[in-house]
Amino acid sequence: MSVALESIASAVGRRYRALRTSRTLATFCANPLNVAGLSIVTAITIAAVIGPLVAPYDPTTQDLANRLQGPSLAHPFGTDQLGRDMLSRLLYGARLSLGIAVAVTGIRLVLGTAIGLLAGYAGGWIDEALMRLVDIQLAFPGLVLALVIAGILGPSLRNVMLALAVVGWASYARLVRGTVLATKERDFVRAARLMNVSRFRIATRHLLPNVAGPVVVLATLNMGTVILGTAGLSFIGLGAQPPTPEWGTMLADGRHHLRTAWWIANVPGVAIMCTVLGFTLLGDGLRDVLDPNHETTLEKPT
Amino acid sequence: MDTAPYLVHRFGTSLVVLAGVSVVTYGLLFLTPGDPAEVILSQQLDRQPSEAEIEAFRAEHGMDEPVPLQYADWLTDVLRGDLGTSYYSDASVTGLILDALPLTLELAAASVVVALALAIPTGVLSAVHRGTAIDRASQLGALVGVSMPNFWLGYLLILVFALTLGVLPVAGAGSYSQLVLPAITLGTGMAAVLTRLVRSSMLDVLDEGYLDTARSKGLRKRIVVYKHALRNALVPVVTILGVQLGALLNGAVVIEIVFQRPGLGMLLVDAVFERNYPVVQGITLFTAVAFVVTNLLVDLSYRYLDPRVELGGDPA
Amino acid sequence: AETSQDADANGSFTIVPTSDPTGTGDSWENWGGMTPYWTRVIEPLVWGTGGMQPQPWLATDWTATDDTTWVFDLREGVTFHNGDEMTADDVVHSFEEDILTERGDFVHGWLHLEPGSVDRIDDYTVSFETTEPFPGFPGTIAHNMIDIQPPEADRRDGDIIGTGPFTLAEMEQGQQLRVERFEDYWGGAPEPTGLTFRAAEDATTRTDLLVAGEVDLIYEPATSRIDGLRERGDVRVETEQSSGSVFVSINIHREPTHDADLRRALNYAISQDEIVTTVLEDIGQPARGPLSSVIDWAADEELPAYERDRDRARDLVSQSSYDGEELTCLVENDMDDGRTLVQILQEEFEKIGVTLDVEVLESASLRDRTDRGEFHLELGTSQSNSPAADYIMWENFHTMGISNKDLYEAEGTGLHNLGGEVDELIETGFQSHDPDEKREAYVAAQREIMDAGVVVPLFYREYVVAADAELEGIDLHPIDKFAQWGELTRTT
Amino acid sequence: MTTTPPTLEYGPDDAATPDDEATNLLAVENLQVQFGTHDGPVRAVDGVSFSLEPGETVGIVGESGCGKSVTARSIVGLQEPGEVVGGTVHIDGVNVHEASDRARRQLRGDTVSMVFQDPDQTLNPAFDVGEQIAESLKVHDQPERQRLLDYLHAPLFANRSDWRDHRERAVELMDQVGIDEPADRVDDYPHEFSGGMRQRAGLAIALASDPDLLIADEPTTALDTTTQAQLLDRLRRLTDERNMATLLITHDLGVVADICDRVVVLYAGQVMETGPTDRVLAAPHHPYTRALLECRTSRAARKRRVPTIEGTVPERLGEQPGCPFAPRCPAAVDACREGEPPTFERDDGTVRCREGVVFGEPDADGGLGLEYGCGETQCDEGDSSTTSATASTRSASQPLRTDAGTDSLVSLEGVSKRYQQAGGLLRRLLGTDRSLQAVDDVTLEIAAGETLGLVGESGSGKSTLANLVTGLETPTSGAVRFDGDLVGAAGTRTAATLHDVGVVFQNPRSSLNPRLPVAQVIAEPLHANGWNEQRRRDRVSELLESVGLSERHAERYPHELSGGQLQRVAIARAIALDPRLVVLDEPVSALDVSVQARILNLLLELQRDLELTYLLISHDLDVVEHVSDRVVVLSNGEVVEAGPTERVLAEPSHPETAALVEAVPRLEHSSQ
Ligand SMILES: Nc1ncnc2c1ncn2[C@@H]1O[C@H](COP(=O)(O)OP(=O)(O)OP(=O)(O)O)[C@@H](O)[C@H]1O
Ligand SMILES: Nc1ncnc2c1ncn2[C@@H]1O[C@H](COP(=O)(O)OP(=O)(O)OP(=O)(O)O)[C@@H](O)[C@H]1O
Ligand SMILES: [Mg+2]
Ligand SMILES: [Mg+2]
Repeated sequence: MSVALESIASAVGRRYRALRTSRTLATFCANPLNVAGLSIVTAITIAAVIGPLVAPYDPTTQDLANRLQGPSLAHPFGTDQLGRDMLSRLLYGARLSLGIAVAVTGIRLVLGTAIGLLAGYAGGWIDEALMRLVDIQLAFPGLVLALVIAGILGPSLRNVMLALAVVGWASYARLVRGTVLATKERDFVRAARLMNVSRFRIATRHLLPNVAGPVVVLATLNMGTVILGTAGLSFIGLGAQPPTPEWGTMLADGRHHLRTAWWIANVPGVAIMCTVLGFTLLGDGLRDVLDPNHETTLEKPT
Repeated sequence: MDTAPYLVHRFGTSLVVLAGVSVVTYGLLFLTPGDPAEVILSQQLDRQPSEAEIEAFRAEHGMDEPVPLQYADWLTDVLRGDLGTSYYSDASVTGLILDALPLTLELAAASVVVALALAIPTGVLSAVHRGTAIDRASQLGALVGVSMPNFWLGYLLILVFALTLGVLPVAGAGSYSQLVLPAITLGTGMAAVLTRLVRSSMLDVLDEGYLDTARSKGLRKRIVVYKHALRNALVPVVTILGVQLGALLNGAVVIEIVFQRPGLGMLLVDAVFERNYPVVQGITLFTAVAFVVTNLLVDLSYRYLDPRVELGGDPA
Repeated sequence: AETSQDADANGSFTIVPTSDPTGTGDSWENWGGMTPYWTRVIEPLVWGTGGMQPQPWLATDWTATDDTTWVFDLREGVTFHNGDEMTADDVVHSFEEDILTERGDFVHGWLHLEPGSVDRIDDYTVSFETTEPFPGFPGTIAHNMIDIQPPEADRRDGDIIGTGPFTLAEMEQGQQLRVERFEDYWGGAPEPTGLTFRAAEDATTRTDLLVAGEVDLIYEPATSRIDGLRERGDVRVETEQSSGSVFVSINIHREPTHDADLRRALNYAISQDEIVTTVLEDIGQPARGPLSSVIDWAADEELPAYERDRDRARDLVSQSSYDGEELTCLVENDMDDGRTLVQILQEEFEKIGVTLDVEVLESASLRDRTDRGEFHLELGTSQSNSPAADYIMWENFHTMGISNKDLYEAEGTGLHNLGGEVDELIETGFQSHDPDEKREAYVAAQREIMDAGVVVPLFYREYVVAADAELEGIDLHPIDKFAQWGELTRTT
Repeated sequence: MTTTPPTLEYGPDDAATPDDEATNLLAVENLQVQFGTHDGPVRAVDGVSFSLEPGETVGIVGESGCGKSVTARSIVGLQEPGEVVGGTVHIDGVNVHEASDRARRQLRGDTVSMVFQDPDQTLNPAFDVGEQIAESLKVHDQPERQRLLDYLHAPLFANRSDWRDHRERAVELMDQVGIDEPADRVDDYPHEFSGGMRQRAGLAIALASDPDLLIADEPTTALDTTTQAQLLDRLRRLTDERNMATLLITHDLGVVADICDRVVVLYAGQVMETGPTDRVLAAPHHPYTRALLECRTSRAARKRRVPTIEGTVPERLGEQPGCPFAPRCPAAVDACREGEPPTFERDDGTVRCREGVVFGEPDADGGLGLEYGCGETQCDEGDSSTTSATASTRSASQPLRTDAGTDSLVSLEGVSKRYQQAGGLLRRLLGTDRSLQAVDDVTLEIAAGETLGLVGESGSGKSTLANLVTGLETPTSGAVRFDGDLVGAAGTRTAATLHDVGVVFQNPRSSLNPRLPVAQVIAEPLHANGWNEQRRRDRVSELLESVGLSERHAERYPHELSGGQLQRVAIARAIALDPRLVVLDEPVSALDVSVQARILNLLLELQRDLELTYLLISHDLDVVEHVSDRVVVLSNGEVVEAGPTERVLAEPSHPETAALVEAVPRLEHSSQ
């Protein structure tokens, strides 16, 4: 027990020291865009966590007498067509949008990584079969397939998440497999094989960590794509059901007021844009640090 | 490596993928909650069908056969170019797709032109001035493009160019002026991806030794950049263009709605909402096949672009 | 608006209706690449007056010779677009070959006609044998779909031959269609040389098209833009009360909405006035019942007024068997302002302690759900596209109406059907030739329906047409699709 | 930028008179180049001065990272991303860094050409070789008329006949640099060329402008010795024919000895010594030059400790007083560490060392009898000092190991390995299957305790053979036995048999998992064999000590270690389970001479202490000669010669061996 604790403590210490002493942080911070990305993502995450606590109003409470009010002290981002406070809706929406993005990305990542790892490591016909599966998934334009799936299952956030998750895992599988194949032939894996290291341990200890960098980068970039995908599906009418303050739905609803009450559409629009921008910048920054050889192939857009 | 066996291999795998695609497409029908026959029939009849009617319908459409057999029948028709008939009109799905296709193709082509015209100069400029304000600005610009939900961008463009400035039409299809805004909307999103790619691949290339060779010959900077560097940097860009076809189709769905262009995207959305399965299946299959074929062509064009590529290498 | 693109001196106009004039997709609206609505290319025998009464059109007169037989006299000297004269054969052909066969068998129930029941008596007289007494027959066939075409017309080829003031010139699927003036129109050649009908199903897009000067006239601009349009000097905004109304219909055979107290409570929760003056920007009239007050037997004044009274509503809720479960409310995704309205309902119901779960669905899944009766409330519009609005009562509230009969197994089943007395009243109203008797029966039925809170009426629709201020001669009709374009001109 | 140029007592500052510029084709004066990094500017070139006259061949030598390439690139104005912060470069009287873009292009097109280090990198993969040479010719002909569209061959804009003409001349040039059948190869793309041919194509591009000055940056390092010899020969002939001045950059003193008239020794961005090649190699004045010459394995007695220069080339960050070599210099005194060393101008060159003051003229034989080991106090790579320092004081004259045993540990019986060339089922069906005989019927034995050297040209099957011995590959036919037992595939073997073989790969960086700290890397085999935490920790400390690393290194990640240290980690891991055989696949070829020497010393020491048997692969005959008892020469997968090292290398009986031996450039040949 104490040994385990000790080893954890030493691992943490090592990581911390590595972070402090290595150039990683310096490299990351050298580009102001990376720092901007990190700041945006941090801000959004904070908003998602504490948003409901600090939101001035309930996001669904209507006030028809005060509908379509422009930004003011009482309503910094104005009110919508039902007199709801945009700021509060935005804050509640942050949790939702981020939650969807995390969940979808998480499913894609786990599924894709598992498949990619298996394909890359097992090789042979398993690899062949899994890669064809990947090709098949990639053959469908992501949003088109997601639209069909979500459309058939019926509009709801859960179905949107499901549809987006189903269409996005293959990029991970491909990336992981590619990295595994490249890593597998690296001398340190060959050395491990000669040292009687078990297959499982090779996979988890030597292959996975080397795959992690590119995967994290892809996942970070993916967060943005998922948010955009959700917005697109919401626009088509397959997103959140009212009165859920989901950003994409808010933006889609607000488009009718673009000329008369610009804030209803533009506030969630800017929020989506900043979030996607933040994640993309952060992803780029992480790529500089985690994946200096740019092993990450460009993700397929969804 | 010889081209012929590679081609055979590449075609072989493409066929496997297409077969898989067709299975998935056909399987979509079974995603629907409830019995497909009943759902279809109630759409057609506009009321709850009776058991007898459902039975009759099943028999008529071969739905009482085992699923693999149904699939085989469907596939046979598909291979003959017959994607079935719309549930709501007696129009053939193939005909509907072919009618809608030109508008979508037109949009896609125009968007690619917009995207390349924006992405190549910006990406090159950004890479050549790496780390400077120019670089940051164009990177940020590109990212803003890709970070905006494209329907929002579309409406903003309409607001500015059609309503405020009045220089371009609001919506519709047919004339070149009506193509401009949708192409810009769709093109900027893609341009953003391409700019980043051009930039990063230019950066990689700019570090290459052969550019020093070119410079040390006494070549002008312009020639070094636009002949020696860009040519190599474009290889990954072209690869991505194939993949971007998917992005174009994704974008087309939304943008056709925004700009009221009755292309494939709009057809698909309508069909999904109406549960017009033959049309949904037809379009899904068609886009997937188009995607596979395009990427096959892109792969083959590698050889021309990058003589190093040994066909058969995994272009993952 | 600025000068329209194709505004030539001769008077050609571009009009954007609410639905795609080329009728992509749905067979009901698609008639050879054109919808029969809006375009005035094809015409029915009967038309409707502004007061929703049948009006002679291609038929000049009609009489019921017995309970089930109708004899129609045809107008003489009506020329088809191909130059032939319209005779009884064309009417028989249109009904037998097109309307009763190709339009689908649901038409039989709607028109109360079976194939083989239309006969030529002489060149200008036709008889119809209805399956049961049907006094509403002339009003019912005053519908754009029940059109007369010669046998030569082949809609599959897009070869549409009608008798209307405009002939079809050009179609681009999903985009637009052009019609041209028909000089030999029986009612005299129309003013405009041509009309272009453009597709734009999104209200905001329609409004933008008008504001940008790309079109001359649009139906139903986006609600949020109407105020702005009114303020513009170059746009005229006209409103017209429509034959439609918007209400929430309640599934009265499902728990807990089977409880009338709960349904009444819902009625007491809503302020129709507030809805109309706020989110609807004063377009529409607060409703007391399910039928637009332009329909002559619609009971409005006679109905109980459920003024908003939250205390009373809460009392009723606690009296009822409702114990906090979520009620499902369905609404179709392309209903204008549907999402907004349903959220107001949600909020208002919340205030009386009733939770509403909203599902905005596409047409197909909505129908799927209603067919199965798997919902509590549905927000929707009921509108009559012909002067005979009887079927609104029948369809919605009679046990054998389309909405109810599939789910009807025994007393206490169905959807919105109170059954018993209400069924009888509807039947009486339906079969009555006497306007007073008919009105009395229908009013009684409506009162029962409202007493039992089967619906939560919201408002009687008004529709808005916005046009270039220079346009004159806009002739609107309670049935929006009945607008006439023959007198459209441009001043200056 | 804040750097003040060192005060020179004599020096090129005085030499930089206008009339000198007139006679000098190239005059580099006090050149300073810096790179901006996170830790501040790095002074990569720190006051370099030298000059070149027409027809002269000058070599620049120095350890890796000394600033050789940066100097060379700065001469042609390609110092980016570095920045020239001081000094001048004149070519033909033109100041390169102040000239306009146009003038600089003119210079590159006419006067100076450059051949770059890595042939894979030199040629643009997107254009055929002919195009690239022709382009160079075209620039030379019309340096001022460069239209993009013309160069892109845009239809209507390009001058076709002009191009045809240039291509014909390109073929001639290819012929001149020794590419066979140039007319057939002119349309080939670079990837269709072998490394040697690519390097020659690079030379053709450089020669196309008929330059007065050719700069060649390590033109041969990427080539095997035979190819290297051919290229050097060609270079020498061309320089003579064209009366071209050549600046040759290399870390290989043998190459310098081969073709250079004069040599410039660079260390940490500063010129340490210049002078005629013969004199500098025979009688080096500067301690650094002497150290460089000493640590060549060919100078040391077989199996004896090689003198080493401890420490590494310092990154020159900020102001550091004193001679940059002082921390590694055995002769350094306090003054060296504090003040700038003076530069002495001699008739035949310069020396930048205080030693001139102390010793005056060094002995002509260059041997000062000094020990270039690491002194306790001077060591830079301090942790490795303990063992190496004690080793070096202890050693030098006595052999490091006892004689080899005679019982065979590994035996290969008629072993062949055939590779199926890429392709799957489909290709096999199509009958386009091709296979490659990587190892062909090899029979050999490795006796316990001996070191078997495996040499051969690139691609001759050395690595494949090693993989067969370790079990990473299984033979297509024949049997590999270890201690009499058949060796199966790595996955199928028992832990016990896997223990007996340790492997050290060529590239230390790629053989260590970058995500694991050193201690865990070394503990990996122990873990795999179920050792517990405590035992593992003890063993790791023990191993670290035996390879000369300290506990401090245990927690570091591979990227925080130098190349030499990484290879020590790899060796520690290989011996973790007390193997009997260690397979060393090019264990030092990625390393600098001085580091190489240290690793070889370590290997010899370990062999003696642990009674190891080595299978050593190297393309460097000097290394093989130094450490192995017996040599096996492979050619196209076959053993063409085998025998005791001295005999095989001294009197090769097979032409292949002879060619290999012949091709090694040696100081001794020319200095004798
Ligand atoms: N792009 C760069 N960025 C930062 N520092 C650099 C860069 N290029 C070179 N340097 C620094 O300049 C110094 C000299 O490098 P240079 O390439 O000239 O060495 P070299 O003598 O040619 O070595 P090698 O034999 O390995 O080629 C190195 O210490 C390196 O740190
Ligand atoms: N996995 C493999 N598949 C196919 N061919 C291979 C494989 N590994 C090696 N070869 C081929 O076998 C031959 C011998 O390769 P090997 O790596 O043993 O050469 P080497 O002597 O070690 O060369 P070098 O000095 O360049 O390392 C080469 O022609 C190589 O292309
Ligand atoms: Mg170098
Ligand atoms: Mg090898």
